[in-house]
Amino acid sequence: MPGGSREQGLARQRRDVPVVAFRDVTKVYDGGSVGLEKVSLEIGRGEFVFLVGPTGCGKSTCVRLLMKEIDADAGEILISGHELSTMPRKKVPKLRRNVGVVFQDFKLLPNRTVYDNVAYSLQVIGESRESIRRKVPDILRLVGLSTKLHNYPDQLSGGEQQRVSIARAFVNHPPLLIADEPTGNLDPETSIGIMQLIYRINRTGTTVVVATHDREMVDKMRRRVIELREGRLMRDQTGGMYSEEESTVEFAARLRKELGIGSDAHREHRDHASPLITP
Amino acid sequence: MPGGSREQGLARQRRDVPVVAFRDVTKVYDGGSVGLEKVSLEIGRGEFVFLVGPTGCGKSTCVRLLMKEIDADAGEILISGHELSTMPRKKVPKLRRNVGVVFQDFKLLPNRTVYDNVAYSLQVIGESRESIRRKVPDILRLVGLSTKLHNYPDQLSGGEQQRVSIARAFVNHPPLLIADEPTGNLDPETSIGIMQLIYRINRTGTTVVVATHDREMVDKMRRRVIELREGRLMRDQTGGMYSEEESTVEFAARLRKELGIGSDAHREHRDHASPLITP
Amino acid sequence: MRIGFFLREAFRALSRSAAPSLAAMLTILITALVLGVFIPVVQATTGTANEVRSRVVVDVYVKDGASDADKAALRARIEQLPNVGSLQYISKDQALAQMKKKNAQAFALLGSNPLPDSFRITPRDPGGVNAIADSLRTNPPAALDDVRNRRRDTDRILSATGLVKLVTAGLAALFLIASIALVANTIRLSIFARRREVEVMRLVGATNWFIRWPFVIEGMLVGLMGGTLAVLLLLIGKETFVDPLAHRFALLAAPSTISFTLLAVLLLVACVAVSAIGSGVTLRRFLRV
Amino acid sequence: MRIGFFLREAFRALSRSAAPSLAAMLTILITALVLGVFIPVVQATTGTANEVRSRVVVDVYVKDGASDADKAALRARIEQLPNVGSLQYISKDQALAQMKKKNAQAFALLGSNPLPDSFRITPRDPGGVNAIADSLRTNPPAALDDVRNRRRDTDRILSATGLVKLVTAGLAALFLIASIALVANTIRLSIFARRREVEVMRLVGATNWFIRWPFVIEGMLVGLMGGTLAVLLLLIGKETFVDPLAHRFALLAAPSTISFTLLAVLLLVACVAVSAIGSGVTLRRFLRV
Ligand SMILES: Nc1ncnc2c1ncn2[C@@H]1O[C@H](COP(=O)(O)OP(=O)(O)OP(=O)(O)O)[C@@H](O)[C@H]1O
Ligand SMILES: Nc1ncnc2c1ncn2[C@@H]1O[C@H](COP(=O)(O)OP(=O)(O)OP(=O)(O)O)[C@@H](O)[C@H]1O
Ligand SMILES: [Mg+2]
Ligand SMILES: [Mg+2]
Repeated sequence: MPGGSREQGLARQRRDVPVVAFRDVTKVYDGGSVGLEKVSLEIGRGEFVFLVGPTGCGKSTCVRLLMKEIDADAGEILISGHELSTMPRKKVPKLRRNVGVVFQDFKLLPNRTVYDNVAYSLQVIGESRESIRRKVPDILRLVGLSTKLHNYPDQLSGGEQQRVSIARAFVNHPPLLIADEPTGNLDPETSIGIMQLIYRINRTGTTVVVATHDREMVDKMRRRVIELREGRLMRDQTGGMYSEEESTVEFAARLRKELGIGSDAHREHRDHASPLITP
Repeated sequence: MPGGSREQGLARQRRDVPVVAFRDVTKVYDGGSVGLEKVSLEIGRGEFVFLVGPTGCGKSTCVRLLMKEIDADAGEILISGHELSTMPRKKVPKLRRNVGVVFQDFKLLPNRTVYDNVAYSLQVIGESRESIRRKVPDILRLVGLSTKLHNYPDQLSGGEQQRVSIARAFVNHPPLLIADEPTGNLDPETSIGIMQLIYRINRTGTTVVVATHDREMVDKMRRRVIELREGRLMRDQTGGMYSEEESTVEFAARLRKELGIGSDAHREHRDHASPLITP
Repeated sequence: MRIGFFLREAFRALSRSAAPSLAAMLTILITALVLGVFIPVVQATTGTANEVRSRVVVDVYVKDGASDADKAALRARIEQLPNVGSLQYISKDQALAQMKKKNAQAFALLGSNPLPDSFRITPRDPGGVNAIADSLRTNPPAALDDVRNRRRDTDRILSATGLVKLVTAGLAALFLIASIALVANTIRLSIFARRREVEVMRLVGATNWFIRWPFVIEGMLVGLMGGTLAVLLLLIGKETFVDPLAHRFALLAAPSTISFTLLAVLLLVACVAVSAIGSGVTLRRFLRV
Repeated sequence: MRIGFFLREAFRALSRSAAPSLAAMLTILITALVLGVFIPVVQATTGTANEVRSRVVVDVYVKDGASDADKAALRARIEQLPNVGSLQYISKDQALAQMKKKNAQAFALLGSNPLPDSFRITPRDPGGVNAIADSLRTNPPAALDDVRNRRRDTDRILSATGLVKLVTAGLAALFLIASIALVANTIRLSIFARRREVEVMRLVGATNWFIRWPFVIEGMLVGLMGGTLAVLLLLIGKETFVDPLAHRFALLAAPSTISFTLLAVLLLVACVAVSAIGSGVTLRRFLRV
């Protein structure tokens, strides 16, 4: 299948169809744990949404439902107007190719190098070898892993594994990008780099959902925030105070300033150290 | 082996022998990645130490070396005066029982429930069934998992798995506790609860090493900070500004105040939300 | 391009997750080896049993002094019978010559020839030998003196060879089924060891066949390697043990067995097929994510 | 308390990681079944071959009109020979009676008895039968007329039964080794599928034996279950197929085979032992964390 037709698959939809729509979605796991309870929400094309909430509130459940990894017990989930519960098994791979996911537990293929893990995402959509050879090193350079191309996942640090997972989700430019705790194992400087990358991707028109605990990042990014608590939707607020036209460089600079982190590693080291040296 | 003799194993050492001592430790992985390079440091009995640094700087390598999961290429590592490189293979289990570790990737046993995962730590040291039945629910209540006793790891959220790993490391009260990114998957409120727990454990005399990216937490805790960068020791500073006699309640209150988080979940929700409502 | 990709994937799996593939290969190697030894043995045994059965005969003694017309009638009657394979006329002189050869001493002093002329019937199906005798005994032709089918000996031969054939056929069936089950079982387990990988592939958007092809190709490679090794070992065994022994046991009529080439080809095809199909089918269970 | 813990652990593993254990059990079941069928067949075959070999004899004919002293000397000479199992004297009258029974027609008209007295030697080791004949032929005693060991027949019998014994022994050895290898291989793979678990246990401070015992006990349970199922299937097969057939083939001298109880016990012990030892040994590789 040629690379172009994928994007069209969703783009063909009417402009005003939300990319993601939950209608009274309920998911109760075997054993009675509540994953989600009557959650309704809509995410429009090109939006940047944070999904927050305490641990165990149902963020990853949302992600798994969107991937059709699990099915909802009640309610409807629509992706670009397609009902997931009635979607035939055969169409699921196509859905998943259109949704890039950074998994909370990375889900890397243990028998493949960093390079091959990322390349796999392109191979499943039938990308040509040349295009893979061009794109993969690019994205790995972006997440700062160009020196670890030929390492296997068990030869990487936690943060490096997380960045491989991020690269894999980004590499085929899916129209919907979901990141489950994408910076949980990253230091602040790298986190900002990753958020900058996600922001840039969002600015190219990709819809982005980020589930996170990084309260500070959420506050500073000033984007729409959806808060869950014990499976229920508690809050759905649009920050509204950011200029839509902020460039990625401006964005990163503002974040760095607001989080008090220097723009290069060395400065950051000193800045980071300071609060402990002088009270 | 009775429960008491374990602690004595380390306690028998002279008081002034550091619990952990690195002497010019170098670890280069196959493939040339530098894990640690000529790192020397000492951690005394009862200390509370943060291990910080950007992703891939060697924090987990330190943890793995301390567990003798891997061996150093050069230099000496001593735990309570025992050289690890010359330690016979047969004594390794005893070492590991005396070092509680929260692994960055949790390392739970997939075929055991939460309860059994934690109980295993006590079973290996030959604890009696009654004592296990008493201690395990206790510690699981402390980390907030009393309702998930009989879930298997793959039926838990990321944060819940992390807390099981924490409970398992704590449950047998090891004289040395190492936590590798123990709050990476936890929301701020739960993180504070966990740090409070670690602080409490530290106050009972346990030496604690916490590897983390949570810069804010590190700043606010005002404890000794060891910073690594590309495998080299960059900084080894004692905060020095905290009162040694701060109680755990005072400690938690201060943390909450400084991090701007309410002490109960509901308040936290409002506080957390405010920056987005009113600029 | 796709096939190249699948092949590369299969080789990667072979070299990286070597332990499960190796285990599958070992199982294939062993079962192919056992079958490769067993198949010729079964054939030889069955062949020998059949050869022994073909020695079962019915002797029809002709009345002393029967007319040529009566003899011809007897012959015609015999030839009419169903299940008559071949018919041989043995004159009394021939019979005596045979007897003398078998037991010179006993017949050395004999003045006259006490033996009658006879017909020797070799039945087409040895199992029906008694029926031939019985049918001649009821309503006997004029020239017929006696029918001898050595019922006790015949029954024992038929019984013994029948048992041998039954047991070898049973064993062969059991081994064949057991081999397939063992190989399938090991392949199942070797794929089970990699089920997480398959689940992740599904989550990244791979279609079932995109995941399956490399596994099937890997299965074929594993089968091919296991089978080839087995054939090589069989060849070595044949050259070093069987061929010298065959010389030693040259006195025996060697029943014809399958040619080594055919056996090798059969084994290889079976190994590759079972292994590939096993891989493809087993995967189904883990593709339902 | 420890043993209780280990047992509980083993049962937990059996019920939670059922797939690998089940695969191991299936392999044990199948190989035990095949062995359980094959062992009695091997025994019966070898028994039959031995029985046939025991029919190999040497006939020593006594010169007509030899004196009693000479006969006694001949007997003494024979009894001195090594490898003489039993010795039977057959007078010329007994010989004729036997012949008449075998071939009434040929001997019916005989006036005088042309047969000599003879000794029939049954050798202890049938393989040495030609040596007996040769040793009597060189430097023959006075009463000796002729030595007959039907060299051609004897050679063929010895050759055939020797081949049969060799082949069955070879097959039995091959199957035994193959069975053990197959079971060990599957157990290896089934533990491989759980190596991460073992590594974590090591990291939490479990000693090697603390980890190993539950696996060994699980191996024993798996072996016991697989073996028991195999024995049950064998019993069913025996009752429904072999016993009715035995009736049908009753004409044959059934060579004595191992009693079913002994076979069952042997199989069970082997299954449990191989499985438990296999588990324990395989673990070693994953205990080096
Ligand atoms: N497979 C499962 N079986 C049973 N319960 C489950 C399963 N998966 C998740 N749960 C429960 O559902 C609830 C929501 O889980 P979920 O993974 O969505 O949380 P989360 O918001 O991602 O938390 P975290 O921030 O810790 O990752 C939790 O209480 C969890 O225990
Ligand atoms: N088994 C291995 N083989 C080769 N290189 C390795 C291996 N394990 C770790 N490394 C490399 O060693 C370096 C240090 O890794 P380590 O896991 O100690 O980092 P870390 O400080 O824990 O990082 P993070 O915060 O991301 O977890 C990294 O560059 C990593 O790629
Ligand atoms: Mg989650
Ligand atoms: Mg780490």
